[in-house]
Amino acid sequence: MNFDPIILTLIILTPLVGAVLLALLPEDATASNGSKRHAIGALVVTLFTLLLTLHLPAHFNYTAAPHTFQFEQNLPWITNPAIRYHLGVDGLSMWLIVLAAFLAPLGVLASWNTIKTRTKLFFVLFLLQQVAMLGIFVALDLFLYYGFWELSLVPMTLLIATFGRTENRRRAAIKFFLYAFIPSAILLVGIIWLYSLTGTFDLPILQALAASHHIAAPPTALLLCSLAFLIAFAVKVPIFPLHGWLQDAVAEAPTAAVMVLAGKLGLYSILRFSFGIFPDQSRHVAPLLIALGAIGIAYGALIALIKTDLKKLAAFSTLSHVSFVVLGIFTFTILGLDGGVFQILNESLIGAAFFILLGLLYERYGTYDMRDYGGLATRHPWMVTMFVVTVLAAAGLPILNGFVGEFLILSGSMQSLAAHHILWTVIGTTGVIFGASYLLWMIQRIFYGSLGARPDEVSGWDLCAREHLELWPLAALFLIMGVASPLWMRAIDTYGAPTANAPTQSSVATQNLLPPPQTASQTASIAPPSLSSQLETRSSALKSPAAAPQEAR
Amino acid sequence: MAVPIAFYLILAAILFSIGIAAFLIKRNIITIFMSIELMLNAVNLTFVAFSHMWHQVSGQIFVFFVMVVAAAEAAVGLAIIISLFRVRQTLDVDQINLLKD
Amino acid sequence: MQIALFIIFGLLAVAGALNLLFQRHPINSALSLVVVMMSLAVLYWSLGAEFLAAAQVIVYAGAIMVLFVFVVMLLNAGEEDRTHGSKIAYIAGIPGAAATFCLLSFVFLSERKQLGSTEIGGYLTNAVSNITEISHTLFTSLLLPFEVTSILILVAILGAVVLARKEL
Amino acid sequence: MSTNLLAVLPELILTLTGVLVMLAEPLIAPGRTRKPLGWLAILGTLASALAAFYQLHIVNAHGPVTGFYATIQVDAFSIFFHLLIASIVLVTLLASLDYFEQGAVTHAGEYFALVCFGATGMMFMTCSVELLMVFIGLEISSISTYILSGFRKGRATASESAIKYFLLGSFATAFFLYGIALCFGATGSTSIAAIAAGLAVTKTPLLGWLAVAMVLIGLGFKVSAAPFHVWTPDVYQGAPAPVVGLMSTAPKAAAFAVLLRFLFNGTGLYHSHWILLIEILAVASMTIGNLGALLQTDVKRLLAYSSVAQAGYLLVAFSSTRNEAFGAACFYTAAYAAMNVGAFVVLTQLSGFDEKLRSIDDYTGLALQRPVLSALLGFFLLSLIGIPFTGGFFAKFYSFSAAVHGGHTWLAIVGLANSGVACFYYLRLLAALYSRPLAEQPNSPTRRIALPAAIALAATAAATLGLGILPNHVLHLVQRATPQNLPTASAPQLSANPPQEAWMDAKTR
Amino acid sequence: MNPQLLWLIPTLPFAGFLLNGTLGRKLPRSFVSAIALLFTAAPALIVAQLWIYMKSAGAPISLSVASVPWIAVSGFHVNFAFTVDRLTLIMLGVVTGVGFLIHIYSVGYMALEDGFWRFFAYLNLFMFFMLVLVLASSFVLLFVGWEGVGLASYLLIGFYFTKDSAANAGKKAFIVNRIGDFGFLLAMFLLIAHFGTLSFTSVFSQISASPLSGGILTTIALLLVLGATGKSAQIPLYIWLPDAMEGPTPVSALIHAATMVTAGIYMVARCHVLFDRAPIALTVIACIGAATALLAATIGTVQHDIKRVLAYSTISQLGYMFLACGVGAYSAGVFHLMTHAFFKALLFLAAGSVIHALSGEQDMRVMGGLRKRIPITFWTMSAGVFAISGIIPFSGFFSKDEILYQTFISTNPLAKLLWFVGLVTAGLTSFYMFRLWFKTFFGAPRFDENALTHGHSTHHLHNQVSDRATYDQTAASGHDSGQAAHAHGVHESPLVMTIPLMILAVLATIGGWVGIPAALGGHNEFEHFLDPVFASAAAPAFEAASRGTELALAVVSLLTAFLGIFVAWLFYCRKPGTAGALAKKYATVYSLLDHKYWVDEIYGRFIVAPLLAFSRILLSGLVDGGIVQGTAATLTASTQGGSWLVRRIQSGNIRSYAGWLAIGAAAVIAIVLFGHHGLRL
Repeated sequence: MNFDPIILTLIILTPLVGAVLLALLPEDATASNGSKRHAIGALVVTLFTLLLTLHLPAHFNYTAAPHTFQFEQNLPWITNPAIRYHLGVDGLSMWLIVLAAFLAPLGVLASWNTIKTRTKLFFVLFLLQQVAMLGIFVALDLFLYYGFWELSLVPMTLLIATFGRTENRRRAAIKFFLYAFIPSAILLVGIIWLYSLTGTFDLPILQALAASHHIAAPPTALLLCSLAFLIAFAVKVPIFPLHGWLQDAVAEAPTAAVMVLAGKLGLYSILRFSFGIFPDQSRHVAPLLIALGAIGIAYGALIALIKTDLKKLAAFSTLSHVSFVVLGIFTFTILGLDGGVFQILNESLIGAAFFILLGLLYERYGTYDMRDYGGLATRHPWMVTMFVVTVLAAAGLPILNGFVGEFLILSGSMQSLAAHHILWTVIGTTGVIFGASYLLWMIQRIFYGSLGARPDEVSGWDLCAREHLELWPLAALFLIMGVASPLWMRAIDTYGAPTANAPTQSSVATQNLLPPPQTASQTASIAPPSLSSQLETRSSALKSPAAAPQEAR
Repeated sequence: MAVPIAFYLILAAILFSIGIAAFLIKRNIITIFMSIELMLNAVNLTFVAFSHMWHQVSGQIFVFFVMVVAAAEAAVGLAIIISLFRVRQTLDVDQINLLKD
Repeated sequence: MQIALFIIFGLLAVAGALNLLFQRHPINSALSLVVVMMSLAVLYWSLGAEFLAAAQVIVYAGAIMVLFVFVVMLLNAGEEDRTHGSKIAYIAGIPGAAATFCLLSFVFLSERKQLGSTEIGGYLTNAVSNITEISHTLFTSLLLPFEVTSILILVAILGAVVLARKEL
Repeated sequence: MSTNLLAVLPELILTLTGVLVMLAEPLIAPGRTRKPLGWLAILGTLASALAAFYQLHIVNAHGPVTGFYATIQVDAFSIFFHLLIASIVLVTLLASLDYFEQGAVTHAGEYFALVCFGATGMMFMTCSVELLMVFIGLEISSISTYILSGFRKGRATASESAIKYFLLGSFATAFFLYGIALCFGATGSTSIAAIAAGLAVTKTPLLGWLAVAMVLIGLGFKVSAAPFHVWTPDVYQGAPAPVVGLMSTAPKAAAFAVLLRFLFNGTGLYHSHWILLIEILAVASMTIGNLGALLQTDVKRLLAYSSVAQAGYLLVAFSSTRNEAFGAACFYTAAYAAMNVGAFVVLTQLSGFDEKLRSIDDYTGLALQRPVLSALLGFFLLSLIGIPFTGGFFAKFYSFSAAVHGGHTWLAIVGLANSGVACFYYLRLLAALYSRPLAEQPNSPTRRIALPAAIALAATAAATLGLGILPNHVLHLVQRATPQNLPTASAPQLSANPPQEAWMDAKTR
Repeated sequence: MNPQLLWLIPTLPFAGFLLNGTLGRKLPRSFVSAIALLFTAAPALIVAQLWIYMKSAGAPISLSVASVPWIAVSGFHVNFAFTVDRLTLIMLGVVTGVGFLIHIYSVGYMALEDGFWRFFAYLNLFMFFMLVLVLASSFVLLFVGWEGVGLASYLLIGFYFTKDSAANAGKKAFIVNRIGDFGFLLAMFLLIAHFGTLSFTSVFSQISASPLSGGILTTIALLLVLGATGKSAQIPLYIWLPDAMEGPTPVSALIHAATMVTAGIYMVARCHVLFDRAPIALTVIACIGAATALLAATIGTVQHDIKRVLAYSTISQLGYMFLACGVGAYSAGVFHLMTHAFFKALLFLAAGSVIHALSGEQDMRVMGGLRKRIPITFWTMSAGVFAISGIIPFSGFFSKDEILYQTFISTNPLAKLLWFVGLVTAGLTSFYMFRLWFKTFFGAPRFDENALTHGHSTHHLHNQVSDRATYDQTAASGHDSGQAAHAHGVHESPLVMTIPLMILAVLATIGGWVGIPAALGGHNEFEHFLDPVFASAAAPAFEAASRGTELALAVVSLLTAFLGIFVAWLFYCRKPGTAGALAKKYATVYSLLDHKYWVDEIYGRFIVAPLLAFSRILLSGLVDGGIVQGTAATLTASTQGGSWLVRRIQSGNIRSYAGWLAIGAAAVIAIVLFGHHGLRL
């Protein structure tokens, strides 16, 4: 049986149905240490979702024409406005879907013991968050996408508000929500405006229209609209200096929630929608974003250097890492884009491992203050191993995954010299130094030296089987993705190569210095012919839905 | 000598404005209610004036309905006032401020 | 004659209104309002609305105002205190009222020409009498409002009973 | 063009129901339950809704009809509002069946009768094309709500709520009347179609402008648009919760219906005059409503301010072209009714007749004790925020897209920024529901939700969700509902050409 | 031999790492050491076979193996591809040979340590990365090894992680190296941007083919130099190496003397095509090398810790190699690299043996007279001391002399100055090495025999042992740094340690004979062996020089070395008080040297502290606290202010409400009358 057309629907529906079923499952009142039945249920659901998502890489067509989508499902939903139930996957989103589905069981495991009360509420919200996230990755209708986008805010806000760590949680939740909601309100205006202009929410059509400059609007208006999109996404990423919510939200959110808090949703949206619908405008603002990305890298790392609270450190470390992606994708080079997308995967995995480990520490010792720790390495040899592996991956050690991403991003950044100043690449690269500094310092303060104050009072245990189960897949992936990146890159490249600017060999001195690398012609030749033909079919398809609202007015 | 319609209208406007002012200034709820009646009367005068101007009787009928409505309102309003007085033992509007921010 | 009526009863109405405003005892205010209504009745008559003039006296002055006076008596309302519960009423309200008046007058004065003037008895010269026409309209084209008003009165009665009933 | 009882069938049925209930009330001995009367009222309302459906059937077949010498016009628009009002009343009745049992109100039957009468008034408002009829309908609905808001008589707050509503309401009614008078002065008629025709040829346009302003003031009060919203928080706070649910939606819906007809069908010619006013009212309502709610701790007041803001969002829709404005506004009213009534039904269930739960603190941790109700309240709050897949989202969406289409993008941006502020306070309540309780003992007695209330909740939740997932069905109805002026017998034929909607042509160009 | 087996060379140690890393904790020590040795010996054997294979091929060849894609995006590919040429071969020999010996030594030295398995796992990991570095066929693969050895170094320096100083030293090493890597990375990015590839052959052929030598090449070269200064502990990034002595002594021998720290030199030699086209960068290298050599040597003269003396000597010797590369004498640099690997590994291992004998004592002030007590160590170490001091015929003489000679005849304008610095350094080197020799092995014993019997010593060890004893239940022995629990008095090390010493002593003695210069009757085979690698059109020229000059220079340097020995003998054997007196007399100078020119403090005060302050005050405080959070706070506050205002309206008074209605009504009327046409946007 061919699952291809419905697989995406199944992927979204599975956690949704799971959430509903869990909601109907009564809390186990007899269990003393919190009921496990919801955790087990959530684990089963998430594992099944993961299984379903694996269908995608297994059947992905690597030779499909650029800018096309696979596993598409395109059904009419609402006629006015013309909203379609349009799902699809391409090289950009495929691994992100698998990633999201992969992190979910880990999140369930990470919450196994830490969520003691209201387990039902927690796992239901967790699964809803999962639905929203997967929905964002597969939605190809702007409106549908926006629905999932907004939907993703709610479970997260409730998770923070209900399961936050300190008394500050409500404030943090509201801050998170406002930061995310207000810009996405502007995003909605942008979407509506675009709709009023083109009469369609369909991303492929909009993409084709944009590529052929068929969106008839004054350039300034288009730029403003693109900024409305970009700002909404930038806050979610977050891009410096829009990261005001991150610190509090990371500090409060439970491990499973914080794992999916920052990064991939916003970055994916930038890649998919900002770049897709506003290719020219995105390139126009790229120098600014490159600068912000580079500053964000150094800024996050430098502040992480002085933080003693582990969660705050993690927050700024996250800022630094997502800034790498920002820097990469806005170079509009193949290297930068591919590396950026790859780095989204890395950042999520590394962040997940990092937050799981922090959660383990907190579970044992009840504090996130580094000054309370010290000398734990003798007590938790496995934990320190995992910590060091994670930190090394985060610091971009070669043969671990972080390196591949960062390396490509910075190379891409250097390649796109024409777009910006070399200074930004240099500043971005300093992140390599500062990143290693704060991470190693953190390791030292927690694990090395003599026993700290907390470990003296509380005795902890090394990783248990469940915790091993959480961390080993991640550690293994760090290594596999570090040495076998083409497995992932192959799909990503089908997105990155056509999206990038044709390599201009913009560099300062090389025009006369060298013959162009033999690959330049290869990449340049991918995009044009197929695009134009595609455009024709799109525009003919466009006639009917676009015409209706015009007449209605 | 013919009086311009505008004069009637202005007279109505004066009465209407005095009605507003009375609503604002009076403290006794019943008096305030009376000032509303004054405003309604001003409107009625306007209706009649226009009715005269347009040679249309419907304006006058409107006034008739306003009277009926005013009577109904008066019944209900005074009932409300009575029930309020029973609870609060005052008719001073400045003291009716339990509900506020 | 029209102008004389207008001036005399117009001034009387304004005076009554102002008296309502300045009297501190509700009974006095009520009586001032009766003066206003009576004056208006005359003005209605001068504008050719005899039926309304009569109704004004009977319904308004006779019924409604009596109800008012009755309630004033019932609740034994005395002179009102000069409490200072609201500054806004003076700061915003009175200028608002004044501005409303100015704007209304501005409109009426600027449209004075188009509005025309009264013709004494102009309306009365119509073939059908005022009352006939009113009743005709009332039972044909405005039948529904007339009928629906009964619901209104029903509601009012019901409401008055509900609210004024003692037991709860 | 004569008396056509069919045209007023829903109103007729409701009136009769009200009269029946009123008559039956004294027959039941004091102290006995009044639930049968409630059921009677519910049945009546249902019948009225069915009658509206029947009308829809006729209208579908034969097109819009007028009745009673063109004082009323039955078209998809009025039927839409009839159905809406009937549904609101139905839900309110269902929710308040048990409400008065708790409070030992002996004459609850009068409550049911008043609700029926009020609904009749509102229905008349929506189908009237004659301002006199509108006025009468408005008065019926107003007077019943004045009484209903003071229904818990023993309480100081109840009477205060009633008197405030009554005095200020009458004050605003005077303005509304003045507006009608000026309309009459400008055109010589009080029929909407005739006004439209008359304004085209009037020699005194200033009177027409003034009339628009005065009518807007009066209706602005009814829909509680800032700055005419001042009564809203106080009245909502003092009134019984189910009544608030009713009066924050049904009369508003009716008033918006009148506003739509009056502005677009009656004074469409003066679009350029009232559009700025509408924009200012919209912005003021959104901003003031949201700001007022921001630091509010009393839940009912919070929802009151929120309803002010919602009125603002709804007014945003008015800034567009006629068809879009009608569609968006109607949809908004429906969605708003579903979620707001739902929220108040939950409040009714949670806090009971005594309304012990007042401040947000009282709601803290309620999710543990009343999980279902909390979840529903959370859902309605999310809809009020405008989270996708809820009715509130599409309501805002249509409203703002209408503004964008009408060329008022800035209004949409202001609106959306406002809805950002708004989520702060909705979320505060939502977060409170789901945080740890402040005290150990339950703050809400755990009662089983009675069947009628459960039906009411299910209906509102389903409606909110349905409008969020499949808005099309309502939208279809709404889109056909844009009423046109039908030629009327009494309209003075002052001009050969009917009023051209010139402003609209200018827009579509 | 099948060249495809090349990939086995690095992967075998990696397998060893994985085995020991995952299972080692559960395995007995014999298994652990067996695994480690086996997986180190095997690559050594393969290298030997490879050597034979390439030798037998006659003509100079280079091998490369088919590759596995590592990074593949459109237009840019990096493969796991290895390549071998003669330079690689030498490095392979050194790394696997010396590495294997040190592994053997470690089995004895670390026998009683707790983290025995961990140590060998790390050591194998290091071997893996070092071999990747050497075998790499592209910059980025080289960088993999480059970073990887840094990681291994970090882990091994921090081996005694419960000791704060060790943890600190590890972190410092990694971060300072990262600063260097920063340069390396930027260089690579520039290479990609300009050449589109990072493969050595492709980049170098493009450079060779291009007629220009531009600023961009100089920039790339200088950035690479920054990388090299980090890894090879040169000014300004040498500061980590002395601290790295916190690690176990075999680690110092293998990583921080013989192999890893020479990676910078290897890299410069590997990229000579690039550097040849960037003469400015070469000059910078030469100057850095000379300056580092001198600076480190001066510091080395006053150190008391035996391992620190050796550390500074390492820095100094690495400076020599840099100098050699800087003047274009790559083969001389590599030659010294090789001999240095022999004798410095020997010196460290011997020093380890001394420390072992003294149960962990490292301070030379409490040594002395050990000559008789640990004869094997003494004799083998003597070979190393002579070699490093450049006494003929020990290996160091040939390589060092070659460097000095090449420098002297270089066409670099600074050549003579550089040569002179090198010469002075040579004198200083023989001085401080013989100072070490005399203080350790001659004179009267200054240690306390009783203290040693407890297995404890002075210094930090005491704290550390007691610390660990409190919570380390598995601690069979509370001993570190190689001192054994059975150490009752000073004793010679076991055979497993002395045999590697002896082998290395032989190598340190005769290792230089492969490069006897023509002036001394040799053929300088070493240089010829490497000629095919370093043949380059753009290589810096050398002045034509006669054999006489070469001979004379050799004599001069030899004399300098003897002068150093003489002074050392004078100070520490003849009149042991002289040094102390001099130190008192020139207290300022002594203090400067003793505090290593205050470089650490300067870095701390002027770079690290300002950076942290910048981060704390400006970034965290002002930008994050002030602007980012402040904007949100201001918005919130203004909204709340608005909320307060709106609620003020709601006074509860009906008259006020009516007031609002009235003014609102007036406003509405005014707007309708005067405000035509709504606002548009």
